[in-house]
Amino acid sequence: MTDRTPGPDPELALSVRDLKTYIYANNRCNRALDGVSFDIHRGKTLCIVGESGCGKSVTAASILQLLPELSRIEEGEIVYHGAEGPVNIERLKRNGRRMRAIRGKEIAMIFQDPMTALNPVYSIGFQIKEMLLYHTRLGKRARHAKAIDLLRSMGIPLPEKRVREYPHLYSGGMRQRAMIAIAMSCDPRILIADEPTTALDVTIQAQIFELMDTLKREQGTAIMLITHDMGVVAELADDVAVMYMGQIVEAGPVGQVLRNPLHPYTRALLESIPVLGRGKNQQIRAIPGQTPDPYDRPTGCQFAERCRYRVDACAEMPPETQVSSSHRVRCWRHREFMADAAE
Amino acid sequence: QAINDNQLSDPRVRKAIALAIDMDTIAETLFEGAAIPATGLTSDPGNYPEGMEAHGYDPERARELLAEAGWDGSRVLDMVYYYPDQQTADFMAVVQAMLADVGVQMEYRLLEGDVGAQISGVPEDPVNGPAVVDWDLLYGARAALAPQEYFNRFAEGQMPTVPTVPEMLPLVAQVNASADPEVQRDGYRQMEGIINENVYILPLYYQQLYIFESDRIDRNGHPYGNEQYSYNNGIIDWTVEPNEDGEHVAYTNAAPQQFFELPWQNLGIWIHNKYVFDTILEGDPTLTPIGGELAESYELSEDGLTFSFTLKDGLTWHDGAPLTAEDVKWSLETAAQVPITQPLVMATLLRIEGGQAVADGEADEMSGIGIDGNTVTVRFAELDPNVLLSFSQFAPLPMAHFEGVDPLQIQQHEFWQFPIGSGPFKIEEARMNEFTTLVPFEDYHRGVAKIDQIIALPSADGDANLIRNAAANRADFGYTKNPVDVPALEEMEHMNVYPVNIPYTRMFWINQFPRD
Amino acid sequence: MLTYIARRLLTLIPMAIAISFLIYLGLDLTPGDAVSHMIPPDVIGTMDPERLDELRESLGLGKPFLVRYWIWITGVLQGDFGYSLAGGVQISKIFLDRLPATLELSCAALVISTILGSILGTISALTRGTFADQALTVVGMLGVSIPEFFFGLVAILVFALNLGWLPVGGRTLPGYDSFWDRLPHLIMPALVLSIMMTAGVMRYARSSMLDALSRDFIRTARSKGMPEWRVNLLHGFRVALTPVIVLIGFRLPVLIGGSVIIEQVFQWPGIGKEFLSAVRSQDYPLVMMVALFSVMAVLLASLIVDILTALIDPRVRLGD
Amino acid sequence: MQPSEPILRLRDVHVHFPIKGGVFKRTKDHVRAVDGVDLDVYKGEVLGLVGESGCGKTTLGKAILQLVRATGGSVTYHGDAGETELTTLDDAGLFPFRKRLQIVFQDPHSSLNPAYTIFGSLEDPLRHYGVRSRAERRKIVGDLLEAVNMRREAMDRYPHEFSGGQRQRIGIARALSIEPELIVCDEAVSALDVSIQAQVLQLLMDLKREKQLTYVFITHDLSVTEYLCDRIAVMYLGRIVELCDAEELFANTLHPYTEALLSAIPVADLDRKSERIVLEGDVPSPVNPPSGCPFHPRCRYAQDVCRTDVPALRPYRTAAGGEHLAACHLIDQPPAD
Amino acid sequence: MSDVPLNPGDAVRSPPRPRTRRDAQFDRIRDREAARQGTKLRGGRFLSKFLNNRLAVVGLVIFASIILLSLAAPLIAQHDPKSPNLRAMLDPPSAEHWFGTDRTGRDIFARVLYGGRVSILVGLGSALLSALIGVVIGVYSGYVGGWLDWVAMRISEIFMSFPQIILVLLLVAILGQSLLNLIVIFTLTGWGGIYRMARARMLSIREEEYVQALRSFGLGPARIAYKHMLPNALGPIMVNITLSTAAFILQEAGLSFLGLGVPMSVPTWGNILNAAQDLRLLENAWWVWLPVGATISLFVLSVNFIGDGLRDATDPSQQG
Ligand SMILES: Nc1ncnc2c1ncn2[C@@H]1O[C@H](COP(=O)(O)OP(=O)(O)OP(=O)(O)O)[C@@H](O)[C@H]1O
Ligand SMILES: Nc1ncnc2c1ncn2[C@@H]1O[C@H](COP(=O)(O)OP(=O)(O)OP(=O)(O)O)[C@@H](O)[C@H]1O
Ligand SMILES: [Mg+2]
Ligand SMILES: [Mg+2]
Repeated sequence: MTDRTPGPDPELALSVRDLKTYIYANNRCNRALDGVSFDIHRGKTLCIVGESGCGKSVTAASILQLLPELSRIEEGEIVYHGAEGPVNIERLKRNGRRMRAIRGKEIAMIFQDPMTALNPVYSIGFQIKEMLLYHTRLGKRARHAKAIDLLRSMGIPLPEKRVREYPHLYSGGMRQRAMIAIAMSCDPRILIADEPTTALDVTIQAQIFELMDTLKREQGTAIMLITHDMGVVAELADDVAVMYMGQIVEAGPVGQVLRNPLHPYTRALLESIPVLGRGKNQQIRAIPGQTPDPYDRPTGCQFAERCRYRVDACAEMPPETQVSSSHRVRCWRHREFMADAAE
Repeated sequence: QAINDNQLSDPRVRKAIALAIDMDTIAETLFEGAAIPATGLTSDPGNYPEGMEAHGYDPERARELLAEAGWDGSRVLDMVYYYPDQQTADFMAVVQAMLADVGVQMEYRLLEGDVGAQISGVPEDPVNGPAVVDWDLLYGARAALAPQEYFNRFAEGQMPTVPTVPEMLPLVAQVNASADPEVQRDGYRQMEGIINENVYILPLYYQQLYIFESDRIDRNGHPYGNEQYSYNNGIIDWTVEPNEDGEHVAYTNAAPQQFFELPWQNLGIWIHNKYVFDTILEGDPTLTPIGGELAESYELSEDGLTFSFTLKDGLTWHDGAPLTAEDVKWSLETAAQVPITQPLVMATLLRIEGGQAVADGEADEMSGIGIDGNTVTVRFAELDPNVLLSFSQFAPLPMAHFEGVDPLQIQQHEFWQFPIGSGPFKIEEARMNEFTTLVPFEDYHRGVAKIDQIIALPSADGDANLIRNAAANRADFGYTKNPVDVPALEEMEHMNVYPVNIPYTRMFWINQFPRD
Repeated sequence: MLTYIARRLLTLIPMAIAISFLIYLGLDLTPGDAVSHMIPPDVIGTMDPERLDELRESLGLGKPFLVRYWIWITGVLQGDFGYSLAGGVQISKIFLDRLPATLELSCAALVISTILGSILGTISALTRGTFADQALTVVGMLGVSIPEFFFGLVAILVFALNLGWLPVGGRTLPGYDSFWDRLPHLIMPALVLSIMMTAGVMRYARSSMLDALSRDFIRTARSKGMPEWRVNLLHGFRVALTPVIVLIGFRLPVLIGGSVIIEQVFQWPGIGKEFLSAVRSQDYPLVMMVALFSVMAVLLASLIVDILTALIDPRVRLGD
Repeated sequence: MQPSEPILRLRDVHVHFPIKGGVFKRTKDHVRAVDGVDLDVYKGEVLGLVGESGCGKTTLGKAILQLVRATGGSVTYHGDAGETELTTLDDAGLFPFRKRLQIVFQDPHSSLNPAYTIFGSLEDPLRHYGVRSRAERRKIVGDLLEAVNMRREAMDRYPHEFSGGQRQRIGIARALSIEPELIVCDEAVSALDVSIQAQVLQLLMDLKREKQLTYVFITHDLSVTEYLCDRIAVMYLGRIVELCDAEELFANTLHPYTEALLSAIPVADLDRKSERIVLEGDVPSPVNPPSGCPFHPRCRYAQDVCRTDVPALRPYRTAAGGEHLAACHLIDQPPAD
Repeated sequence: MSDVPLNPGDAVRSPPRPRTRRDAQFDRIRDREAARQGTKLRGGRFLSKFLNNRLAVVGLVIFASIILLSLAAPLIAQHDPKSPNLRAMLDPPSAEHWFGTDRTGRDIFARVLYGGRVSILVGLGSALLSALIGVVIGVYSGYVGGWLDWVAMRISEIFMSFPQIILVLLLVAILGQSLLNLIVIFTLTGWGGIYRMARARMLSIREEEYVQALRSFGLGPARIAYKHMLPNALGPIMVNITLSTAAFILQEAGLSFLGLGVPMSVPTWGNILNAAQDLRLLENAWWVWLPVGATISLFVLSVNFIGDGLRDATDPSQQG
């Protein structure tokens, strides 16, 4: 970050600075996150988009330190701004008491695949009440009642009966709603949703998004929504961060980024998808090539070898540049694109 | 010269085999001295003709003989055996090597399945064969109650391996038809000579019987004898050191695993056969009949055809019921119908008047047995040389318990889960395969035994468990014939081992019949 | 549920009949029979073949194969298991005598191995990659690589003979009426028998636990801020338990037949030892019954496994 | 594109899978995966098949190729030699038609045999279809790879060395290897990242033009169908509920399900935020589908008739005068005659 | 999106996390990658994974050495394993007899080497044979189904409804004792497991799309099953072969212990180890049983290690 606008922001819920998380599986080092910075604000939705393997899930996992065992946060800061002041999450012990106090209570998370994210041998109610057990002082009955309430508010019919049922009796959409119920049970300040609808049908996806929207509006929850679907971004995001190979290449309010993309990758991405309603004659333009091997990342701009606008400078890593108070981009040539857009 | 196209019918070849085996060394090393190299079929030198000697070990001569006989070096002899223990396998390996040393190839195998049929099949033509049995050499044994048993196989049409030897036939008849020891001995001498000369059978070694006893037992002067059979070893006088609780408890082995065995088959092999059932006469340690046991007195007529005895007064079974002459008669008649009755005893029973008819199921009672009060008179249709011996081994059973039993299935009778006998000890508790306990029979006609309790565990000789039990002080007395057990027992400080000579010879049967 | 069990039990019958027929046929084709074992070979040679045939006839060995099978199977179906040929003892009595011993030994081993195996396996999985894990892995491997009778013999040598702590074998002695009196007899065979099983359960529990720990719901559980022990035990172990229970369920038949060798080593008067001697003496009615019994045990065990999994895993429903 | 002559004609196709259960493994029930489908596929067109997960798209695709056998109805192939009923042919009889019909699958991970090189995977069908010499097979495979924008050398490498997009292209090459007329693309791009998806879509379009192929394009992504397809069939619970030209479908949606589907799709266009119709509930199970119109439990217009009567797929006249088929009781347009 | 300056004082600073064992491991990996940037991993993933498993490599080395030594027995052993020397009974190990001599003065070293040939033949041979049968049937019937599958499944059910040891004893009783019979027996008892595993693998591979693709070309079922699907099931099959090899070798020893194994005239590991039944030898002549016991255990251990390594290497879900 070069230029930062000073002044505290009461709505700031979480800030991530220059986060580097490496994964050491298979005796190799995968620099899954290589300098990621962003902020999450209360009552706002930050969408993180990017292709498979670009590090979206690792980002989410880093925030709650739910990383795979063979991995480590190398550098950077994850600061959670809670009621009791800021906490440097990356310094907490992974499964220590303080980290656990944040998980679920302050920051909750829902996962991509509702089919596997719930424990099949416990009832839905049990899995909700478990969360209440650790983060509230509610008694047994109260917990049960609260679990039923939560299910009801997620729009699950017959919650009194459903609360005793096991996950396999739930459909995918219902499971994801139960997941959200678990996540929302302690009124967290931040909800991290890692591709919550990828495994679901569009009609069900619409139901889930409706639910999340309500939460954001009614509870002021800060939402970090991970997706790879530009459509979702356009519909739900307040802010968007576009990731590519472990870095955020462009970030800013959704209007600015989608209308006026400054990074060639964002542009290419937007050009490569058919958009509903544009008819049969729309032009789509494929991005040539493929993402580099994560174990063998280029040294310079990660996108360079697939980029139409590549120049020699791209052999070196471009810095993140703040192009407006809220819009930043990581490209050597962003000024040219800004000029283009201005025309 | 070979008498048929099987080279083994050539006495030179058989002799060579005998000469190739260094039995002295084997007995000394592999058997650790627990076997006596054999000279003749019987172990009593009095049965040998003048100058008869063992073949000894002479591989040089063996090779010469084989060369003379034109032995086909490519032939692989097929040796079979039926003892599944390790030592037998070791012995086979040694014999294999020794035979190979003189140029005779041999492979050995353990017989499986119907062993009896595989070793005793007799050719229809007892002279020319072909052989019924499917092997060249058999490592087997002969355990006899009386010496005749060693030779009876040489009777016409009895031998699975040797074409009829005409000169043997009258000799076999001679030893069976006379009760005169001199006449019999003469027959034995001649037969031993013929066999030794022609190597019809190759006696290897005499097995001894080893009585083991712990320091805690005191026989109080009673003798050690052939424990495989019934003899008077004075058990009622034995004492045992008290254990911590002050009880006089002695451990032994050979407890039943599923059922108690009928005492008519193996007369003394199981502890219960010896101590639970009394026999009519009693034998000394060499099994020579010396007096009555159940019988107060007995008498064998001059011609040997009438045998009578009187039972002691007031004899009872362990359950208190009186032991009567009726019981004895019934037992004799039933035993004749039981196929597994000891062969020598069976021979005696069949020679009783009407005995054969009862055995064949043509009659229920033997006409030759008469009862008068406590006196039983047995009349024989033909002379039996072993009457006294048989009666010293024969134990009557309580008839009342066997009402309506099929003699063929007598062993399957419930009685054998908890037998009632007449001996010095009665069964207290019988848990099959776990233990059997015996306690003195308080009404025993010779007084009450001094040992308070005998605990028998279900290990048998040759079973590694015997040694383990002995090492753990759980075997105070018993016997074994297994040479492997002997050194192990001898090594234990608290155990004493007493060898006893018994008529038991291990030998090779050599199949001379042509095989196809 | 009950109808399901009843149905399953019904399906066992044709299976058991088919199997029994095959065994009967197989045994019938083997040379020799019980008679050839009832009489020592030294003696049998001198016996009159006619008498042997009589004996065979009286034991029912002379009838044609199908007739014998028919008599046998109808008897079994009516609850008459027949008699051991050797001693004429009712087979049901033999079972009643032997089964407690076998069950005592195998249950002890099963309990020891289950508890020890799942605890060690879980520890091993939770400390994966560390020295403790590797040590447990190697020890577990050793446990399944050393012949069990070898363990048994060495144990007898050391603990019974050299140290004199435990009896060499057997199950009981006169006057030992309570379980506690007999306990010293049980310790060695049970421990030796459980070594191999423990090692097996341990390795299985480890991989099952690792599998459970790699599942997504573990991450969900962590994301709730629960302490590690709860994540590992309530979520990990609970899920890992299902396959371990299945494994143990399939081990249940060991309760009947799996301890043949150990029973032999320790003179334990169980079914296994009985089976061995029945096989050796070609006592077919007994062999048949033990075989059939153990087959039924396996089939029942698989039923029990199904029921157990249905009980502990809510996803599994017994088909009805 | 105007309908030319049909290449394939499906009439009342049913595919029911038995559900076996119980101790005796008896059939307890049926999954009505495809439950009465009428469909014509015309030469040279791209027919889109959309619908939610489990509605029977894949099954229908496989039923076309006889990879699953229809339990009812007919699938006729219209070739130069006239019409052939495929459902009654055995394996040998099908052999000549296998050459005409091919399929490309969804999952780039399981669509290639990991144990063989690309050549190893592709040569067997060629050999099966009579290319005897290895050199010739190598040449054909090389040409195919080039046709899908890959290098010839790729044929000697193993699948795990390729990215998802490349594998998908290899899958297409394999389908092309025997020069089929019709290719069923079963979610051929669904598993790919958006940036790769476009590559494959373009490849498919190029190939179609070059080789005069016909596609049945199965997907759940309506934006892709709109871009790619000439006609679109919307499936719901084993039935086709709407079928018409692509433009017509988006311009004049007739069926309430299609309507909801269209509105539920998030569109990457900030200027086009339409009202979202959120459907209640889940897709019902095909084991016991609802009575009447299968969609009625989730339909906001549902009326009594919908609960009892199964609506037939009836033609309506489009604004442009074409044909628009829909299965709904409540369409207030006059049906075409 | 506005950025907040982060003053170090703002955040509640907890002390930096203490370094752990893992950290050291990670640093090593990073350093190594930094040192030779760009060099690719050599060899297949499978091989490298297998070779990374230290225990598996150790296992492979032991396995290969024992097999080589056994094969080269005539070159290495200075004595004939079958020739007794009664004057050299139970000699302790010496330069002349490396492992000493047994009760008949045979050289135990030579016996162990030659015995290894038979034992390994029995173990590996039966495992391979049962794998062959199981795979040939399982692969086809798993893919095609139909009556063949039904029949094979029923037969395997019958074989698998016996506790292993009971079935083996039963078959020994039926077939009799010989080297060949033992292999047949083990094969009979072992094929079912491999058959079911191969079948289950086929059932899951059958759903893979490349199989569907091949079907859409009209390729014959045998060709699809054996040529295209089988190679993908080889991993678990190999694991299974190693595990059955280990099991069979142990079983051979167990059967020899019961006196029902390979005839005693043939030296096998089990037959040699059988000497340990003799308490005296167990106590006083350790060389008679320890070397051979160790060899069996070591060999089985090595096979188990290899099996474990294979399992890890072929299991795609395993990371690390
Ligand atoms: N458990 C893990 N073990 C090893 N590598 C991992 C693991 N999880 C993620 N990675 C690696 O980290 C990198 C980033 O992965 P990440 O899961 O964050 O991607 P993503 O953007 O969430 O992708 P997707 O859209 O597929 O979920 C990838 O190179 C991936 O291979
Ligand atoms: N072999 C089969 N046996 C039984 N049921 C099957 C089988 N194949 C598919 N089904 C069922 O048939 C229904 C339709 O399946 P199909 O795969 O055709 O749906 P789809 O529309 O392709 O779904 P998706 O979008 O998830 O691929 C589903 O309910 C499925 O569970
Ligand atoms: Mg992800
Ligand atoms: Mg599908």
